[in-house]
Parts: sequence; C-alpha cells; structure tokens
Amino acid sequence: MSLLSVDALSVTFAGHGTGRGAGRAGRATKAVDGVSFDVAEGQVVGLVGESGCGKSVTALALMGLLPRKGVSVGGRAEFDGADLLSMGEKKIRDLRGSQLAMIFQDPLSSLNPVVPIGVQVTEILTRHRGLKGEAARKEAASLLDRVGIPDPDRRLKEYPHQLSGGMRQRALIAMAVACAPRLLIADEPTTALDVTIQAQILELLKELVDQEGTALLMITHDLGVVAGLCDQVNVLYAGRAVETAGRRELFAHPTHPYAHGLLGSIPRLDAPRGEPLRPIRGSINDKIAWADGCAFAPRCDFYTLQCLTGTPELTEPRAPGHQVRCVNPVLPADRSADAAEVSS
Amino acid sequence: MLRLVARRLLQLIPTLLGLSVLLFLWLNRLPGGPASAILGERATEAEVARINRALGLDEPVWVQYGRFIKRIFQLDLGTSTQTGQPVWEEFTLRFPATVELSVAAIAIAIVVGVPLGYFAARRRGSWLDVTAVSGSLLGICIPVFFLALLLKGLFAVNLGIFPSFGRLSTGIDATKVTGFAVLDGLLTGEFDASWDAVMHLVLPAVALASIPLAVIVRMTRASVLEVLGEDYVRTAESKGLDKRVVRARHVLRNALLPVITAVGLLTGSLLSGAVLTESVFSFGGIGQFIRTSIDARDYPVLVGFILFIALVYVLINLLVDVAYSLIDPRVRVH
Amino acid sequence: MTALAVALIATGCSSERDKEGDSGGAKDTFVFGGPGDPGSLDPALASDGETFRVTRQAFEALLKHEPGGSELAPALAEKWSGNDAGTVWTFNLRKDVTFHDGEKFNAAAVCANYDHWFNWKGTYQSSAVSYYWQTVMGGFAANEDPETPKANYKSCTAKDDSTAVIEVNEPSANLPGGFSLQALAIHSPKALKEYAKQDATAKGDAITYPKYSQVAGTVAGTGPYKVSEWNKGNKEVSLERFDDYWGEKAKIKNLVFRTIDTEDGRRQALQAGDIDGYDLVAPADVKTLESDGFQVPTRDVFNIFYVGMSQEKNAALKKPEVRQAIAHAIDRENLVKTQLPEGGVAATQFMPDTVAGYSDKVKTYPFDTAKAKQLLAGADESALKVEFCYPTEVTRPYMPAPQDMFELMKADLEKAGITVTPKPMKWAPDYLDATEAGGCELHMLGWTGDFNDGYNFIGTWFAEYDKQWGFKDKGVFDAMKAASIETDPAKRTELYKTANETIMAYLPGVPISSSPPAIAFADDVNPPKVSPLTQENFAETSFK
Amino acid sequence: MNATPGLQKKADKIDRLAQLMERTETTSGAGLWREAFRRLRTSKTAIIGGVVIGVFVLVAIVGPWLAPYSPTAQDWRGEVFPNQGRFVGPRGENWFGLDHLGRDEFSRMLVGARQTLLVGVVSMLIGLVAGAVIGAVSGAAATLGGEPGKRLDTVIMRVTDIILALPSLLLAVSVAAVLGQSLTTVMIAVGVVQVPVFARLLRGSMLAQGSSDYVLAAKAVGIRKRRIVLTQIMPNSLSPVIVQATLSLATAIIEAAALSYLGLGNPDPAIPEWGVMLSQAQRFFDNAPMMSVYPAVGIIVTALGFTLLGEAMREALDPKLRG
Repeated sequence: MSLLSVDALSVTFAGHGTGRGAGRAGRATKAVDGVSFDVAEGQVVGLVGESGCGKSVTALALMGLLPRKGVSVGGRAEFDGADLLSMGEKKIRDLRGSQLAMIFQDPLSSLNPVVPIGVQVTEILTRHRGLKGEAARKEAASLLDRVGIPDPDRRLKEYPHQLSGGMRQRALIAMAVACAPRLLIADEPTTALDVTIQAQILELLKELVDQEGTALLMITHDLGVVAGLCDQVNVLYAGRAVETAGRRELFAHPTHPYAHGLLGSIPRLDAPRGEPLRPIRGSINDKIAWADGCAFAPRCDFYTLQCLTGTPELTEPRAPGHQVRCVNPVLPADRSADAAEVSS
Repeated sequence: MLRLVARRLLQLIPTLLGLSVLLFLWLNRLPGGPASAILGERATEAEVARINRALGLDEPVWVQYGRFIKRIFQLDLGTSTQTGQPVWEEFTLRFPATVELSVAAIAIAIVVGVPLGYFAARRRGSWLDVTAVSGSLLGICIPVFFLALLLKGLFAVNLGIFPSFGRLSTGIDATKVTGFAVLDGLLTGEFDASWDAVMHLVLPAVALASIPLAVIVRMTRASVLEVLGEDYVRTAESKGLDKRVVRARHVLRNALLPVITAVGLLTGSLLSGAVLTESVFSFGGIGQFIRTSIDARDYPVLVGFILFIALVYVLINLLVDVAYSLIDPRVRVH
Repeated sequence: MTALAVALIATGCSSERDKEGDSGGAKDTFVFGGPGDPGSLDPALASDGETFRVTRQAFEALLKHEPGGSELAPALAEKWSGNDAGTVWTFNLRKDVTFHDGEKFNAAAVCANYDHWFNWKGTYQSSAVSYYWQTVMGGFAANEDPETPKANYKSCTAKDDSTAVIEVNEPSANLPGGFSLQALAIHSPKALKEYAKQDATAKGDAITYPKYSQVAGTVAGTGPYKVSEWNKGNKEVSLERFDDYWGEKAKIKNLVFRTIDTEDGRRQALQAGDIDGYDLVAPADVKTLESDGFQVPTRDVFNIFYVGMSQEKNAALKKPEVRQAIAHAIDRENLVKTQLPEGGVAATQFMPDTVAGYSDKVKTYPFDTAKAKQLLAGADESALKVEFCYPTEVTRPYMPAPQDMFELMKADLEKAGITVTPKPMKWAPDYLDATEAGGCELHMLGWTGDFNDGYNFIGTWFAEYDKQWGFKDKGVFDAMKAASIETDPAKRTELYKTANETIMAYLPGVPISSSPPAIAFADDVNPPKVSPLTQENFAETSFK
Repeated sequence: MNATPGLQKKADKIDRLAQLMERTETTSGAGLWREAFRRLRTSKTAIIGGVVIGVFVLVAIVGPWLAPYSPTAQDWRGEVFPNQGRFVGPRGENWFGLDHLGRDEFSRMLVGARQTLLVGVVSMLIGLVAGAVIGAVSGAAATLGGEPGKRLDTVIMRVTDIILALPSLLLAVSVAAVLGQSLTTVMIAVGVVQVPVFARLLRGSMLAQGSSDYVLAAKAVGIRKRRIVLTQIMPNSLSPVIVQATLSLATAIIEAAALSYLGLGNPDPAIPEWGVMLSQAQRFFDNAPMMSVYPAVGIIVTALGFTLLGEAMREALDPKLRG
C-alpha cells in the first residue's frame, strides 16, 4: 500500500487582469493537468522535466502551499488515507513539518535572512515536538551535526548569510528532517549548488532516507540525480506525465520522444567522439494546449499530423508498468529512420 | 555596535561642515548681504560700511567663516530679531511642543499605518486594501494645510470635540518640568493637564500624520507583498508553523526593514508639515515660530534652525541605522 | 500603561465636568485672542499695539482717553494744565494710588520715570526701543547717535507730593496728547531701580530686551490688573486682578491674552468657545459672527488708509497730473462698499472726520476713469508704468485685506491705462522698511491715531521732507509748521484745516478710506467700551 | 498524407511556432518600454491616472480659449461683498459663481489649470535636470572613479541627504529670500526641493546598473568608461527617474499650494493659479466654501492623477514584475 497516492491532480491558475505570475490577461493557465503517481513507504520517486513543466507546482499543491486565491486544485492526493488536497488548513498545517516536509531549491532565499539559524531550526521542534529552550537547542545542534554541519553550537547563533551554500542547504535539510517526516519532498535541492557539493547533498539525502525509511519525492530536471537516486521516475511535460517507468527501464528505453530527447541531450563520456549533442529545440513556452493534441508536437522531431488529432492517452507500448503518452513512441524499429528523415 | 555609532558620528562632521559652508554662502548671498538685511533699504553707504566693519564683513571670507563656525560651536546662534531673545533660548522654549507633535504624528502613522498596510497586503484586492490604498493616495495628495483647516473646522469649531488652537487650555495650571506638556502632567501628577495637552495634540497630530501615514501604509503594504512572495516565508509555511509565528517572525520582521528607513527619512517632511499645521492650530512650536521668522526675515533663527534640523535629522537617521542593524544582521558585517 | 490611560481618561472626564461647572457659575477667567505676541512687558520699550493692549491693563499714564472716545481724560493726574507757551505742564496727581509692588504713587515717582527715560543710554537710545519717547520728547540727556533727535525734555519737578511739573524746551503738537501714551506710563520707582540694573543689548539688528521686560515679576504699574505670568511657549500672558486698585476694581479675576496669528484662527477659537473675545475681526466675519449670536461692537473711526507715492522712485509721479490721474482712477466707493467693515467711509484727506482739523473744503478727486486717462494723456504719460507694493500676511485695523484691496486698485489703475507691476512684501520688516525708505513707487499704508490731534496724523508725514514721499513742497511744510507751533487749540484746528486743503491740492498721495476695526466678544460677555484708539480697558468687562 | 484542412492549419501554426523559436528575445531599452507601455494600457490605475492627466493637460492647453470670461477682469465686482460675507454662487451666467473680487470662478479655474501645470512642470524639470546632473556625477564617480570617486560620491550624497532632510518649505523660503518673490522663485524653490530626490534616485539606480553583469561585461571587453556611462548605464538608469518625474509633478503642485498658503506664491494674485486661489479662498470658507472646494479638488485630483500614473509606471517598469 502506497504512502502517497496522487490521482488526476490538476492545478489551474485563474487569469488575472494585471496580477503577477498568472500569465496573460484573462486566460486561465493549467499548470498541472491530471497527474497521477504513487509513492510507497521508503521509496524514492522522481518527478522530472524542464522548468515550467509543473513539477514544482505539483509539490506545492501536495504541501498545501499554493495561494488559495486564484488557484483551483483538482483531483485527489491521499496521504496515509487522508486527502491532502481537500484537507482543512489547520489539519494540513499540523502535517506539514511533521509528516510531510519539503526542501527547496535556493537555500539562501529559502532561509530567513534576519533570523538566526538556531531559531529557524528550533521553531519547528517547538511546533511539532514541543521542545523548548535548552532541550530544543540541544536537539537542533544534534540535527545540524547529523546533516554534517561542523561546530553546530556556533552555527546555531549565526545568520544564513554567514553560511556557505552547501551549509545552508544542509541546514534546510536539518529542518526538513527534524521531525522524522514520512514523506520528504525535495524540489531541485542541488540546482543552486556547486557540483562537488551537489554530490554530498545527494549522498546525505540518500543516507537520511535509508536510515529512517522516509519516502522521498525528488523533483529535478537533472537526469543524473534521477539515475543516482530514484526507484520510480515520472517525466512531466506541460503539466502532464508523458512517461512513467522504473529507473532502469526508463534509462534503458526512453520511449516518449521528450524523454528520449532529454536523455539524448546529456553529454556522455562513452559517446563516439565528434558526435554532436542533440538538444531539444525551443522551449516549453512554445507549446500548444493538450486539448488540441500533443503539447510537445511543436518541438518534436517525430511529429506527424496524427499528433494533433486529440490528447494522446497513456499507453504501455513497450513493457507493463512503463507508461507513455505518445501516438508515435520511439520504439527500437523505426527510431533512426524517422529521425534521419526529419533532420535532413 | 559602538563602532558603527562612532563611525557615523565621525561622518557627521564633514556633513555638518559642508552644510555650514552652504549656509554661510547663503547668508552672504542674501540681497545686499547682511548689512542690508539688518539696516533695510534705508541704509546709507556709510551705515552699511559701519555695519560691515562691526560684523567683520570687511575681513577675508575664511576669517568670517571661521568666526561663523566658532559661534556655532559656542551654541551662540545669535539673537532673534523678532523677540530679542537668544535663538538658543527660543528653541529650547519651543522645541518640546514640536517634538511632542511630531512624535504623536509619527506614532499615529506607525500604529495605524503598519497594521493597515499589513492587512491590506494580506487581503490584496479586498475592500480594506482598496480603502487603504486610495486613502493613502489621498493622504499624499491633499495639501496638509487644507486638511488641517478641514479638521479644525469640523472637529473643533462645528462639533467642539477638540480645542481649536494652542497646546493647553487657558486656566490649566500646569507645572513646567521638561516643557513636554503631556509628560509634565504625568510627572507632577497633574493628570488633567496631561489630558488637556493630549486633547490639544489630537487634531494637529492627525493632520501632520497624513503624509507619514500614507507613506507608511504604502511602504508596509508593498514590503509585505514582496516578503509574502519570498521563499523563506514558504519555507516557514512548509514547516507547519503557527500563523502567528510566520507573520511575526518571518513576514513582519523582514517587511518592516524598509519601513524603518522610511520613518527616518520622513523626519524632514514632518517638520515641513509642522510649519503648516502649527500655523493652522497656533500651536506655538518651532514650526509656527519658523513661519513667523520667515515673515519677519529673522535670519539668525532660520540659520540656527537649519543647522539644528540637520543635526536632528542626522541623529535620527543614526538611530534608524542602529535600529536597522539590530534587526538586520546582514548590515552588521558590512 | 493601561492604568495610566485609564487615569488620563478618568481625569479627562472630570476636568470636562469642571469646565461645565465654570460656565454655569463663577467664571473667573476672561480670555482674549490677539494677533501677535507682545514684545515686552515694559510699554516704554514698545511701539506696537499688541504690547500696549496687554500693558494697558497693568499700567496707567498721567492722562488717558475717555472710555469709548478720543478726548483726553484724567488718569493718574486728576488735573493738568500747560502754560501759554506750551512748555510747562503741571499735573495734580491722584492720591491713594499704590503700585502693584506696594510702593506709593506720588510726584517723585512720576519724575523718577521721566528721568529714567531721559537718561537712557546705549541700546535704549535705539529708535526701535524708545520710539515713542523720541517722538514726544526728542532725544536723551546724552545722545549717542548723531541721528537721534535733539532732546526736548527739560525737567520734571515734584513740587509737592501730588504735584508734578514737566518742562520741555519747545512747544510741541504732541503735547499734552503724548502724556496719555502707554509708552509713558508710570512704573513703580522700586521697579525702575531694578530696570536700571539691566541693559538692553543689541547685536546687529537684533535687540535683546532686558530680562525684567520678558518675565513677569519685576514690572509694576498701577493698573487694575497686574501681570502674573508670561508663558511664551503657550503664547499667553496672564494677568490677575489688582485688589488695591484706586479706581473701580476689575470685574473678572483673571485676564488672559493668547496669541492666535490668523484671522480665521481667532474667529474659530471664539466660535469653538476657546476664547471669549478677539480683535481685528475680518469684515467678512462680522455678519457671520453676529448671526451666530456673538457680539461685534463697532468702534468709532479713528484711522486713515492711503496710497502713498514716492516721487523720487518714479519721476512720473512728480507731475501733478499723474498723481491726480491716479486719484481719479481709484474707485474708493467700491473699496468701502465691498471691503471695509460697516461704518467705513471714503476719505477725502489724510485724517478721519473725527479729528479736529478735518476740512470740508479740500479738493476732491472723484472716481472718473475717463478723466484719469485724459490727465495722463495731457501729462504725456499715457503709457505710465508703476510698481505697486503691497504687504502680505498682515491685516491692519485700517486695512482688513491688503491683498484684495491691492487687486481692486490694480484693476482700477489698469482700466485707466496704467501698467501695474505688483510687488508683494512681508509686512515686517521688509514692507515697512521699503515704504519708509521710499523704496516703493506706489504703496498702501495707514495710521491709527494715538491721540486726538491733527498733527498725530498729517504731522507724521508732511511736516518736512520724508523719504517715504520723496517731495519737498514749501507750501505744505509751511502750513504744517504754522499749525504745530500754535498753542491755542481753536486756532490750531483752523490751521490744520488749511494744511489739509494745501495737502490735498498738492496731492502727495491718495487718501482712500477710514474704517472702524471690529472687535468680537462671546455672547455671555459684557464687553468693555470699545475705543476708536483701540484702547479698550478690560477691567470693565464682566460675564453675564 | 490525407490531411484535412483543419489539421493543415494546425500544422502551419506549428511551423510558425517553430520559426518563432529561432528568434532570441530582445532585452533592449526599446523592448522594455514597449513592454511597459503594453502593461500600462491594461492597468486600471494607469488608465484612471492617464485620463485625469489628459483632461488636465487638455484644459491647461485650451482652457484659456474655453473660458467664457476674462479670468482677471472684476466684471461683477459690485455684486460680491466680502465685507458682509455675501458671495455669489453658481448661476446660469457663472457656472462656478464668482470669486471674492467679482471674477468668474469657472474661467479662473480653467485658466488656472495652465498656471498650475506650468508651475508643476517647470519646477519638476528644474529638480530633474539639476538632480540628474548631481546624481549622474555622483553615480559615475562611485561606479567608475575608484577610491577618490567613492569619496566624492560620499560627500555629494551626504550633502544631498541633508538637503533632503531640511523641511522643503524652509528650503523654498531660503531660495525666495535670495531671489525675491516671483513666479520664477516659486518654481525654483519647489524645484530645489526635488533636486536631492532625483540625485539620490539616479545615483542609486546607476550604482545598481554599474554592478550589473552587462556593465561588467562592457568593462571586461575594455569599452571606455565614459562610453559605458553614456551608452549603458545612463539609459538604463532613467526609467526610475521618469517615474519619479511623474510623481514629482504631484508633489510640486501641492508644494506650490503650500507656498501660496505661506504667502510666498505668485506675486500677482490676479493671475489664477489653483494654489493661490485656494489660499485666498480659505479665508471665506464659512461663507463661500465652494470657492475653496473648486481649487482644492482641482489640486487633489490632479495630484492624484499624476501619482496614479507614476505608480502604474513604476509597476510597469519594474523588471521584477515583468513576465
């Protein structure tokens, strides 16, 4: 039985006249459009896609952190049997930080610049574990120690700007794991960090998850992260899952042209010398609505007019449990031929 | 902290020196120079020469400037041409009234403005927000003296709720201790005098508060809106913290930083407003005195006042800096 | 903190009740609003009405004016007489008069005062300090500045305890009227000794008044009130009834003068019940106040408002036709009708008709734009340009709304083809300095009489060359001189009439109007007799 | 392929989209302004502010021709008796009634708009030009002048700070004391008050630009300093200045009214200007409140208009808010 079961989650931003961040005037934007996936206890699930595909919005929706005004959330997300999406404000506030925790992308901006680290760690202990004063401080110090921050007693008194980038992310992680949550959502936790630090942070995350049996929902655009960490992967494009598979299966056989493209655009040491990288054309802005066909069509190397006849459904063209949303999936037989035709 | 204060105080010196040069030049640029200001147009050449000699105006400019500075350091700001009393005494006599008025105005502006700005931002687009925003726009656009006249006409003359002028009612026998009417009453136990002084403060303080209030509402609102969109607020929310903790520790604490700076900057406009409101309410503070000094071309008073205000302003901003650095740790390292 | 607030509110309520109680029963404080702070508590150092209004309640001179009139009346002197030459003045003093500090009033006290003034030194000799002494008595025992006039005061002798004799060198038109001035009010000899220890000092143009004149306590006169406190911060002077006053005691125990510098502010304070009366009521407010139940008694006319011309500043004004054209161009009737309070009249000469010496036979210059144009054309000045100064931020008893009056006259002059350049100036010191120095081609000013003598009006301007007017006309000067040395009152009056006729024929400026300045009181006040000289005695005031 | 016409259309659309993708986004100043203008058109605040200002400017331009009577002629002066508190309110002949000297109030309001605008615009320009020069010198010194430049910048900014601190009215009075009372003095006085505001703003914005990546890049490729300031920093620093200019127009109009109230306004009170009219009329507020209300509303509404537009521009130009 899965810990979290997301079913047909959709998030729509209502169009504002002049409001910020809500797209063009008067038009509602569907940021997430019927996404479903499960996360089991102790499992690491990846949500992959380029920026704007809806993965972060999905995470925020699950945490109940989307603004209530101008945003409508549909579908269900059962966490331990209770629907996170329809849960009352007070109830989800109790869950947040204790059962559900989240790590954000930019550790500097995610920490309050004018409050000492110590306070930011202890406040969560006070809230959910009732720890106060010296007890809270001691616990906070041991948390920092656990996430690998040296000299935790001194660091507790310091402010975010006095810490290095990696240290800040460790502090954020310390806060997230402070109450031993059952589900940890990590939203691009390594993007803002140096490469060497990235690996350390991922290592730390893995360690913590393994130790506590915490389920992890890993949100990233970095397939490298996915490869090293995730058990199950969901590839999102324009608010919909376009491919869902186990890690090995996906890396071995990327079937949706988008996933295929993503993997193709990673530089590989073992690739033949002189072979160019194959980036995906354009950006996610240049999409058409899913209702009119496949949203990826304008950027797709394999598109045919069939792609525009309606929303493609998730199918399992290659293997059971490997779902793909494509009418013209990349299958071993026709792949190279088609690619050659279009690119010539 | 002490080093910050010391450094800012040191920085004060060149600033005030620069200002004193400006002032000195200004005084010398007055039509016909000081002699004519003193003697008026009646002056004969011989008289002008005599006065110029008497004031040492026939000496080199730097000698004159040196003397000007020396006098300032001795707190010898000269004698008011209107009242015949030393400028310094006139100031100490009237300053408490203006301080009381300004503090009351700023207090109103902060006490009303910050919550209003905060809730307007929280309920963006609600009627509260619309009222706060348009009200603050109006507050900025309505001439202070006109507002003061309207307030007085309505609440003092027609409704008779508040007194129409002055700092204390006639017949209130207040013992003078500090010169601050409200405080004196509390110190001496003459609560009725304090109450009377408070009643006299209400209308002018409200009129004077209009601009600072408007500025603070808008600053707070904009700042809260910005902070609400910050990642660390989301982090705080993701920790499931109590709403109160999120608001106080994570939203307000950050949102108030620019507001604090604004309060420091408002000092200048506050004193401008005081000139107008004190005139309307015949309040008897520095503002009204400055107005009559303007009319009477009482230059010793004006020069003294400008220096004085500059000093007050710099000190207030020093205070603001200190307060700022107490709240914002980032400033301390720089 | 909360407790404090509660305490404040509670006492606030109780003090509110007290106030109610006051108005119901024995209200013992009368508050009067004036337009400006007094300059000093010693009237001898002053020359402005705001100071005199306050000191008049506490100090008395040898003579005064009859209540509500302009005739001289006995004050500290029961009787007075001058010799035929007008150089020896004998005063029979009132007995049983005590100063506020307990000193006895007698002839020696009178002479102590006159000798004190006569022996002033240093800054006291500045005309800004001793204006009235110099006007009435000339200079000092030892003049320090060559510009100070020659001393006219000779001596004061105490013939006996209640007879004082004051002698002057030359007869003067300012006597005996001058003996009634507040500036020459009698102080306690004990106080004078204190005064003498303190100096007025001057630095540049700023005169520092001696401490005794700035703080209540030292000054002591004989009036019905004594000064108890001058709270400068709150802009109020408090006086208290002097219970040993020789005459009828003041009816109200406390008298407070508070400064409210704008007309509106004073009116609103009265309407709000914060004050019980105020002076210099804007004409526009008279009707409003009356219909609201306030009392606005009218004073008799005793002032003159005129347009002055400086012939040295603009040579065109030297031409009689130009001056006449300007006189014809101004619609005085309209000014009176629309700007001046009820009782105002258009003027035909430089004194109101209440002053002895007013002539019915002066040349008049009725409003006639066509005639003005014609005169200008005749003088070859059809394209006349003049600069017209007017004062801002001020109202005077003779000039309730200077800027409006200026605008009306400007429009009149422009209709006659004259180009007018407006030049606003702050009343004090800019405007007064500029007009006095002849710095304005045209300007508007006026005068409220100090005492009823023609010389107090026309003598102040036309007795000799004056920069303000910038002309030398033997005919005018001689006419004035003839009147001023005549000691027989009847003859003098006739000579003043002649002088007025000469002046109006020469037309140095345009007399515009005389108007009664209004004063207002709350409805529960029995106001004092209002005085054409604005010399109200508040001891007469009582509450209904 | 047996494509239906509808499908073909969609295919075309995709081709077009594909073409569009090749184009890189421009970040030039012109693009920024075009974008800002687009935002302005959709902003309610901007529309209200714009309409108010439009009407005001229109009246200021054509007002004198629309005015039914001369604003200075005391045509009905026999009918108004300020000394008795008798005034003439709106009537068929005079839509807004008469002022205290028998002049047509409506004509005075119309013609007064021009004076008011003139005072506002000129004084704002004075403040803008002087402030921009000081701010530009200071900003350029700070960004490119090295240590001595920084010191110069500190000195300049400290002095402007002090001037900023002085009560603006006092500053205006000081100017009037030196120059004498005239309309020019009013404009200069109100303008001087704005100088430190503009100086500070331009400097701040130049400093921000100076440390921005594109300037660093320009420095790195060795472009001459003066050129960087003139071609890179200045143009990009101007937008906040323009916003402030709009806001300053509002302040200038209010400030000018305050000066009039203190008796330092236009020396010729016959020439209608709203501030002067208000300070003249408030004496008669009890008897003829409308005489005060017309100019007061004029001032408030106009100031509101400029403030609204300024605010909207600020929002439109704020790069943080750009989509």
